Amino acid sequence: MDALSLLWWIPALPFLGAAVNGLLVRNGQKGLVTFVGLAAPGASMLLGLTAIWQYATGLAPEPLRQAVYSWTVGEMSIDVAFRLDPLSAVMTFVVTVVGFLIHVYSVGYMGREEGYRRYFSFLNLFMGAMLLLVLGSNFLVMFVGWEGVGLCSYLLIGYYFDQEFPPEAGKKAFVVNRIGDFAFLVGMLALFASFGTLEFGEITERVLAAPEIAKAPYVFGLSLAGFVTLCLFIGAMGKSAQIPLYVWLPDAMAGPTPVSALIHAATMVTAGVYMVVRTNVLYQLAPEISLFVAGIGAATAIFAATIGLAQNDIKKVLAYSTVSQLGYMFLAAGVGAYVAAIFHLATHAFFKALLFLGSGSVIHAMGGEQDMQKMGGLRKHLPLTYPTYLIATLAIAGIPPLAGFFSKDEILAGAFAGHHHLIWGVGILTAGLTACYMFRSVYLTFHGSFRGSHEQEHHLHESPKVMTVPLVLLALGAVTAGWIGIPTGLWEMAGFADHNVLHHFLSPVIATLPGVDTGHHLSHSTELLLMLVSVAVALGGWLVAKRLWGGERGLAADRTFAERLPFVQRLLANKYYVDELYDRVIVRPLAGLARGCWKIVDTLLIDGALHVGAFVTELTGDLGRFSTTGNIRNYALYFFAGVLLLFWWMIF
Amino acid sequence: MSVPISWYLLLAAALFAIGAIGALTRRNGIAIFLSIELMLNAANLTLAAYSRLLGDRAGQMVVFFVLAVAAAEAAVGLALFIGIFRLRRTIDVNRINLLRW
Amino acid sequence: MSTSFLDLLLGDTITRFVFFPTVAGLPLLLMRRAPAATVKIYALVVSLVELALIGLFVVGRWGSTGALLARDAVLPWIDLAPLSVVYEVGLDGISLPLVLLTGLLLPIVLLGSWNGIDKHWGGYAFSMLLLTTGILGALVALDLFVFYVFWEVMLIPMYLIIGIWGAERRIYAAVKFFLFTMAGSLLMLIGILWLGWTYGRLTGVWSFRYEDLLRLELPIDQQLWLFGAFAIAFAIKVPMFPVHTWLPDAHVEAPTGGSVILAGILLKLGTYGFLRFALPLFPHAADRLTPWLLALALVGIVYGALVAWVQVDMKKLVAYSSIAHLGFVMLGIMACDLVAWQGALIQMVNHGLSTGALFLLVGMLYERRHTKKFEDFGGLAKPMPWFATVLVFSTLASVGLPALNGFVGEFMILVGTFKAGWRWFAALSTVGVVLAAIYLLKMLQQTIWGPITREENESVPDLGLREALTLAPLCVLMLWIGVAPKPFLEPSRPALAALLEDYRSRCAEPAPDEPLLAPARVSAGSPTFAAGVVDQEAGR
Amino acid sequence: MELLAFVVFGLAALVSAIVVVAHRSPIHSTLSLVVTLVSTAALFLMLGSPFLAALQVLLYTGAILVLFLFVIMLLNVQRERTGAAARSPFQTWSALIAAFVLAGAVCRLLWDAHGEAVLAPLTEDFVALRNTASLLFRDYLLPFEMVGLLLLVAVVVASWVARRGGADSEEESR
Amino acid sequence: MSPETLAALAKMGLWLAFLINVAPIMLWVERRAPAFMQDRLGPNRVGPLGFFQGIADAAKFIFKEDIEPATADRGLYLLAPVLALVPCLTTYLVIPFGPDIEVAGRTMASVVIDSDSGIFVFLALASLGVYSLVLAGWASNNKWSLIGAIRASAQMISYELALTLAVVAALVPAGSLHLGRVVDYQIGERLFGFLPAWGVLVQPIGFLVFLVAMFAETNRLPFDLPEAESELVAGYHTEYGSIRFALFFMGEYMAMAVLSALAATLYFGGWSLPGVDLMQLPGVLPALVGFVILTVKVAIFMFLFVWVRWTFPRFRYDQLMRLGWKVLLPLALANLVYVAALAVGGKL
Repeated sequence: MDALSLLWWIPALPFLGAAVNGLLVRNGQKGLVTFVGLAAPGASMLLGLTAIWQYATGLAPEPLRQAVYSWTVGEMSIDVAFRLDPLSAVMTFVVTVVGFLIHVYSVGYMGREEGYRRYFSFLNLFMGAMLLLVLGSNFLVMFVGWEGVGLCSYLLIGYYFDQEFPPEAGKKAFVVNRIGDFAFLVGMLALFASFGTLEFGEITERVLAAPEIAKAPYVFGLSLAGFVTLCLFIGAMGKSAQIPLYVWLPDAMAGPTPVSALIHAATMVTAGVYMVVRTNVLYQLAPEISLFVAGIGAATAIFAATIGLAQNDIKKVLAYSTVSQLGYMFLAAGVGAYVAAIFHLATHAFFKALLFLGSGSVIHAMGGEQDMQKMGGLRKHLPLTYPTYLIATLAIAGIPPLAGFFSKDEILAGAFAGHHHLIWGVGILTAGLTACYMFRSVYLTFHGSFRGSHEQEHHLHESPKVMTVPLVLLALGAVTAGWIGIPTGLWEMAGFADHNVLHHFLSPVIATLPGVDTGHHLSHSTELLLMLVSVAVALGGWLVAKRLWGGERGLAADRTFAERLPFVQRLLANKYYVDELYDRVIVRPLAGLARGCWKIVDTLLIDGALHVGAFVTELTGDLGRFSTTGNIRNYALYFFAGVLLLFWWMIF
Repeated sequence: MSVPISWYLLLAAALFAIGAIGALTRRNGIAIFLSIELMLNAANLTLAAYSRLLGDRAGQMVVFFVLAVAAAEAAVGLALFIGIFRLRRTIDVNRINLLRW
Repeated sequence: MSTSFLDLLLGDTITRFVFFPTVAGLPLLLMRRAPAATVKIYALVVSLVELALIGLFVVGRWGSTGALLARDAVLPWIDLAPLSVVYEVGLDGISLPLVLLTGLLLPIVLLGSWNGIDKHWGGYAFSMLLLTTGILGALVALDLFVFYVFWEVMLIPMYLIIGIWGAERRIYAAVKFFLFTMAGSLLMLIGILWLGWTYGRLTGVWSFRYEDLLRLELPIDQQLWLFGAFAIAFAIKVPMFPVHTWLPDAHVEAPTGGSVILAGILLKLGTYGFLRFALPLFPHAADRLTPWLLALALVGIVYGALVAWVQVDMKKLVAYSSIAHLGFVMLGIMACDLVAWQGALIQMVNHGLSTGALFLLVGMLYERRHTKKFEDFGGLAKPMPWFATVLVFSTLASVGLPALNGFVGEFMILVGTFKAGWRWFAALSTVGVVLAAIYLLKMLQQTIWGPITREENESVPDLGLREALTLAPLCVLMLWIGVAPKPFLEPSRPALAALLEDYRSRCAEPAPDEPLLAPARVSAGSPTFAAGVVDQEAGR
Repeated sequence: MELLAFVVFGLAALVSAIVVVAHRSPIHSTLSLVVTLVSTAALFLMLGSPFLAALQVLLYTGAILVLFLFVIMLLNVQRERTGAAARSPFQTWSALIAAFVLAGAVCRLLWDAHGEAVLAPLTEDFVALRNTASLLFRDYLLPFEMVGLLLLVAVVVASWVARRGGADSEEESR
Repeated sequence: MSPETLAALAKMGLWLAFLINVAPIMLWVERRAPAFMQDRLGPNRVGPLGFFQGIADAAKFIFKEDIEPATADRGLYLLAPVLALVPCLTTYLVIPFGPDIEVAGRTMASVVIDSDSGIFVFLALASLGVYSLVLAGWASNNKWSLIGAIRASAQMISYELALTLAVVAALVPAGSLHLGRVVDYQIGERLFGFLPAWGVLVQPIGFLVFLVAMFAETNRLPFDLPEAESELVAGYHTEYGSIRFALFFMGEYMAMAVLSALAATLYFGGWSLPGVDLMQLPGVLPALVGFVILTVKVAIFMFLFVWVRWTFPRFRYDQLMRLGWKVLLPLALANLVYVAALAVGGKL
């Protein structure tokens, strides 16, 4: 099978599945729905894995581009084309594998839902759009996927549409994403206007051939590359939930938990990182924007981590953790550690998906309860969920040799190597916080004694196989995913050949520009030291968490904290009041402006002017009306006077 | 003794003025109508006189048509008065100001 | 052998499909006592035949010639020397998409009005058919006088449709619509007469033919005045920012079918007018005023979106969204770039499809619930899943979601505008994209999502077969254009390219001090109706 | 002789015209108008137009004014009321002034134009009814027919307007 | 006095002598004839066969007390009876009563006004007849009178149309408005070679219309709605008595006589008799004999009036109007068309 020529089927299959489930299958046919809903992404996954294998083993030209058809004509000729290169291969791998597992998990998790068919239709649609995003050969196809995943996110967050909040959250997600998309669009426009193409390959080639074009001043004192990357990064901010556009992601937890796992943790939200890496050649030409990216990433990472510390909703904790980890990835991309960013993206996909699915399992067991204050001691009841969740927590906390350790360490090393010490500092602090709040969730959920109602306790049970098997598989991933990127330094110190597979695999997509310093050259000792520091911090975080929440302590620490520092606690629990701030500063003034436009400009000024005109006309008519006395004799007199005038005029 | 033509014309002008006064001052609809007939008649007289003066019977033709039109006008006008009277029980034009602003 | 109008009417011509609806619709006026079903079916059959006529005509000539698809034989109409008005119609790549859209929407509108119109169905259908004639005529007119006549013909049936079959404040809305449009079109009439007169002064014979008038080279001040006259007429129709207030009222009061036609096609006549007449006839003035018109378009985009956001009436929201969308079209047209023009043209069609579908959906909801206020809805996705699906689909198309039609137009317009050097306008107008999401999602939020707050909404029936049939072609087209717009863009490209080339070359030369008559240029004299194309004689 | 006739009929016409306008009773006004018209008919006769004279009597006095009388009696129109409310001095005075101005101006003009000019004697040709007839039915045939049509229309309209009952009149009376 | 004036006076004298006597004679006839019809005696005391009854009645009228209603419009009240005589004392002027005669070397027409517009004048003056009725009814200030007056005016205007149209048709064969020419035509022409071309033979429909309209114009039964005694007491002359009533009375009979004369002139050869050539007679005799012949014809008509009066019942008002507008007028028009067609076709 030549999977490479079937490249376009990878995104097409899930679309097909979505269409079949959405339009042809009827609600009652649950088996059929399950079959279609799993077969489509499954086939897509098999196809994708085959293609990646064939590509990686050198069976394909590199990078591979497959044009399906021409989208538009004339001066703006854009193809609907797909591209398989190391970057998209990694992404495809992550998306299809994690995606398929979550599909399987969903069969169990969503089994009793009324909108089962709708759910799978949307989920397949998401898979298609996400694959379109990662496989697209140009910005346009990418943008189609970009918006497509946004749409699916909207639809899936609002899956429980008959409640007040979920659709509202979906709307918020879509709108906030749109704000980013607007910048993305402008960036695309600028690119197209400058290069006449939107193909990644061509743009990279041209920039490499003539970097001065990209460096030429454009607007606002920014170079072209600066402007474009800024715009694109704003787009990424929206999609990947960075400050200041992160606000939608916590709300997005209103969707079903598998959706949170797939879309709002593993795949979609990382699209921004993917895009930044995809356009790394431009970022490299715009160091000031790169620094900005790193700064935003770092700020988001620590900011979200602090919030995560004070959340009681298990999914909210994970959501802020996601935001924080995404910040990490941008931090990496900003400091030029693109491979590290992708590395972390991949590992994060596994352990974060696992965390979410685990929390889903918990919620499933709790009968829909998400508040950790009502949990505790669940490890007895959930024998499979607990270890997997724990593994994921260890992974995210950066405990070696789990996946998170390697990727996180590479990021911190990259930051340190780029002499961004402040950023490194923030990163390391965040790592500690991450370990802390993640273990807090573990302790609150699985340890101690149960704090919920008796009824809930009575119903506690482990999830069915269809849910636990994906958990196990993902746990496997969370453990091993990091091993593909064991740092070169470690290999060398151990005296082995460099087996940093990921690094080698991805290096073709990381442009090397003359005159741009990409030297992440740390001495092995420094590298090792940094590793130890980060492990120490992670362990520290764990210990703190254990001291505060471990064992039977339960919520005591939270209460103490709230008593001691009520202000800080409120601030964190209310997420620094950012939503309220946006509401007051942006939404309400804008709505006021809109209402003003409507009531004042439209109704009062324009229509008012109109009505004044009409009134003047009417008034004139009204005044003139009094000449029509209805009395014939008056008319006769007017007539006669007219005759006299005429007479006068004719004679004299 | 022959009569100067201007006498006829002056007589017609006088009749016309009288008719005009009547048409403008009377309140009774029918009286107004009568005054209008008077004015028409005055015009007829002028036409006939000029016809005579110019030796051209075209003027007489016009008088003929004026008469015919006057007949039509009287028919329609009186019918209107009957209609208005049915409606308002009066033909005092001061009180049939149906089209009053 | 000279061709008569009757020959044109009966032959395989443009004239035939322009006049067929009205002629075939005349019996509707006589069917006062006929059963309602008979009247409806007859009207529907007429509209389908009309669609077939247009389709066959276009298919028969598809791609056969470069720029011009077809042109009917020219007939003398008013011949009072030195005044000479000819009846001349032709179809090219610019008018083609809109003609097809008109043909498509007509049966949809009639089908969509099946139960919504409860009085004088025959009269309603006839108004629609007459309106169709007006629209098609204005789209294919190649003589400005003929154009003006058709332009006015559009006005009256629409006035009646709003005024007779509208909602509570229909008279106000109808009069407002009428006065606005009339005010503009009178200015245009003066402009047309001036052009004809100037032509007469230069050659001795008045002419209103498009080809002839394109040869006029006017001094800049005259151009500015005339462009102003045309631009105001068209801007009111579009409608552009300060003269848009008739639109929400008209839409809110108009019956569903009226809204669909109004938004779907009527508004496009304004943008079409800019593209076809205002720009090519007065290139220097257009060039000079471009920034201002772009600014107005931009204001329209943002303003329409903002105001749409705070509406409490579903239909009014869609109406204001039209202002924003048409703002994009205007942006593309004034950008004077081929991509932008292509985008503008396809965006006209897109807007016709998606907004048409939205109005139909609002109408269906109104038929069921007799209200259009958001506060009366909520949670409708539960009782009406298919309705919700189509509504979401149409809304997303309207939002400009990629892979649906709205994106194609918006993207091309933005690219063209940016490329043509109007970066800030392009960049700022993307704000409209954001706002579109805000207000349209608000609409979804308040109608189909959320818990059901009113008891009546618990058991609202879902879409019926007829309604599904009405919406299906629109949805199919929305997806098709979004996924593969190329076949829809291709036919109009040569025409637009020729028009643009002519426009640019004329702008490059300075405007003369006195009116001049340029020699008839082979390619530029009539850019879209290039020489070498044989008149399509009435088929006999 | 002619002068005498003119003075007699002219005075009769004038005096009766004044009565027409001045008398409060419409019946008397109408009857005065009969006198005026008959006098004018006599003047027509003197102006060499027996045809017009006969027509004037036949049509005007014989038909039109009888119609007036009929209507006056049918509606039982009484004398005009004289009350302060009914008076409108402005209308009256302006009418009087306007009429006098008009009459004065016209008289002045006519006098200036014709003065004491005396007519040529009547010719047989001018008076002959046959010539009048041929003029009417040849040169003026079309207007003649049009007037016929007008009268027909007038009759139809009049009978429609004055008819009793109809749906419209009920509507109006509401 | 000029000879013309003298001749005119003579002719008028002849007519007046006739007309003055019509009323008393008819007074007698109106009593004797119905009596005969009803097989009773009637007045038979005053003179032979009661022949002087008319004179007695006349005397009675003259000497009766003159009563005026207190609320009457006095001027008009007095004027009305006088006006009643005006049409009949003027219209006869245009009716010819004989051929042109030679007197003292002058040719003289046997008609008082020898005008081209003869019939025109007749119609014009006859149309004034309605005024007396209307004024009488109005001036009496009595509702019976008023209603009578209203009826009279409507009726007379309505029937005048039919009458005039019939007259116009009757004039067509002669091609002249001059009644003398009409008579000349009836003498000179022959129908089918032997019948006199009398109007009644040429256009019987026209005559019928004329006859009916004549009855209506004179307010005679069956069209005496203005004075319908069973409904309106005595209609427009309810308030009139003595000499004033006599004037109405006379006016009515004189009008009958004059209209009869016109009917005879238009439809029955006027003063002529078939086969009798009056021109053979010397001097003024042709005129006198012609007058006698005319008188005889008038007398026959007058008897017809009486005959009809006692034969037919009265019409209802709406029937009257319907007859006038929907029957007579179309008939008259049809007749006119028919005659015109004949004339155009050269058959006359």
